[in-house]
Amino acid sequence: MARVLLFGRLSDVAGWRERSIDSPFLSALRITLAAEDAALGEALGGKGVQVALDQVIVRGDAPINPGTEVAFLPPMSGG
Amino acid sequence: MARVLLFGRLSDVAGWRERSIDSPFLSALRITLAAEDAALGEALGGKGVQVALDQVIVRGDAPINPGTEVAFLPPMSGG
Amino acid sequence: MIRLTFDPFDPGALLTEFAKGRSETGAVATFTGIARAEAGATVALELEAYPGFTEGEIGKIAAGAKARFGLDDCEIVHRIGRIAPGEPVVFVATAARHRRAAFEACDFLMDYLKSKAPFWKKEHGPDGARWVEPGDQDHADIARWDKETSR
Amino acid sequence: MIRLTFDPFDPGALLTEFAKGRSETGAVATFTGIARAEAGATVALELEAYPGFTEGEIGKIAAGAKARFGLDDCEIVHRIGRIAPGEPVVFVATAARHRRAAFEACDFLMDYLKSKAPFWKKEHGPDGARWVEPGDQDHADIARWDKETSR
Repeated sequence: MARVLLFGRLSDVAGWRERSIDSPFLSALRITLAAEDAALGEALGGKGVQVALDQVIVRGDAPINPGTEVAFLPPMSGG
Repeated sequence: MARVLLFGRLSDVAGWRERSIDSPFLSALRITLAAEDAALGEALGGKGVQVALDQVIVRGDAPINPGTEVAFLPPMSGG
Repeated sequence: MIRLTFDPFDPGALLTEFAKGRSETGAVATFTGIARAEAGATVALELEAYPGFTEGEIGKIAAGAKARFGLDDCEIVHRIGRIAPGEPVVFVATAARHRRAAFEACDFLMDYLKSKAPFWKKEHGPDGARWVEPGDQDHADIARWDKETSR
Repeated sequence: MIRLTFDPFDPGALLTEFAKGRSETGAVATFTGIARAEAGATVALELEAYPGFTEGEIGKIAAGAKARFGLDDCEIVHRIGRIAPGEPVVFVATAARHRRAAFEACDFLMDYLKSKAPFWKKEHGPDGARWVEPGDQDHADIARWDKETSR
């Protein structure tokens, strides 16, 4: 199981901030989330949305080990 | 009588900071001070030394009314 | 030192501690950002951070600024959560031997914090809430530091 | 507010008061200048002011800075008399709606205070005392503000 975290407007779109989801790859996780909630699926693929695995930004697909923290980060606004 | 004030290195040269001296003009006051202490006379005419009468910078000669504060200001160093 | 806090803080108390016991630092610059009321248009500000990640990213920039400007030290404290108008949002302090370095590093860190730091900002107004993205002025401010190596 | 003081002061306490109750100010910048020990080369600093005249001249520059940078407020506190290494010498705080104005005004005021303000400075070292005049860096710093109207 991976810990999936949503930040900023993404959690407003989804209606949740944190869930445990089982998925072997980031690409598969995106498909699972979009199948369940089309609006969230679109928001996750939106301009400037980045993904961090265990707090490290990754680009493209990546395997997700059990216990990994997967964070979807919309464009950062600064403080 | 005018209150004569010396600042910075000028008071080190003269050995005093404040004195009451009777003089009708700034030019006459300079002559009086230089006659009494040649080193001070030279220092007062040195580069960048300004004079303020009642806290207003003046250039050239000026009359000195009784009770006027005459300040000799060497180049200001900033804080 | 980099710290995120849900609680209000007093920038003066932070400066008192930061400036203490520095017999070779000649210069301490600080910046305090305060939430503006915008004449009632903003009821509150809400800032979300990603705990751990946000401090880590700010820490990288702070380390870069220490090296780039030759700082003795720097400190960043940032409010998160819900912030009322008039409350401090961010405090940055820099210490250096000379004032130019202290000023420039403080200015640089604020430009980064205001435009690129990992926060997500929501403004609560009388007609509801909206998520904020960095403005054009923030982009222009941060771009200054790419063009010049020092001023 | 412009104040000269023979007594040590805490820049943090000044910032606490200055930042209070500002719901439309967004930005407070401060600078604290601290006497450096210079690894023992400076035993103490001695600053002489011309009471009344010094505050008046600083006040004129502060009023100019308020207008030029559109400040909400500014405050300047300056130590005079004998100052030990590690003790604050000068504190400048500026308040504005936006951070660029607050930073630039603080920087501008410090350049003026360090190079042209009516003080006379003596450095007491292990081998005696000497009067100090503004250095080349101070002249270069103050000259920046004649060339530009804003950065």
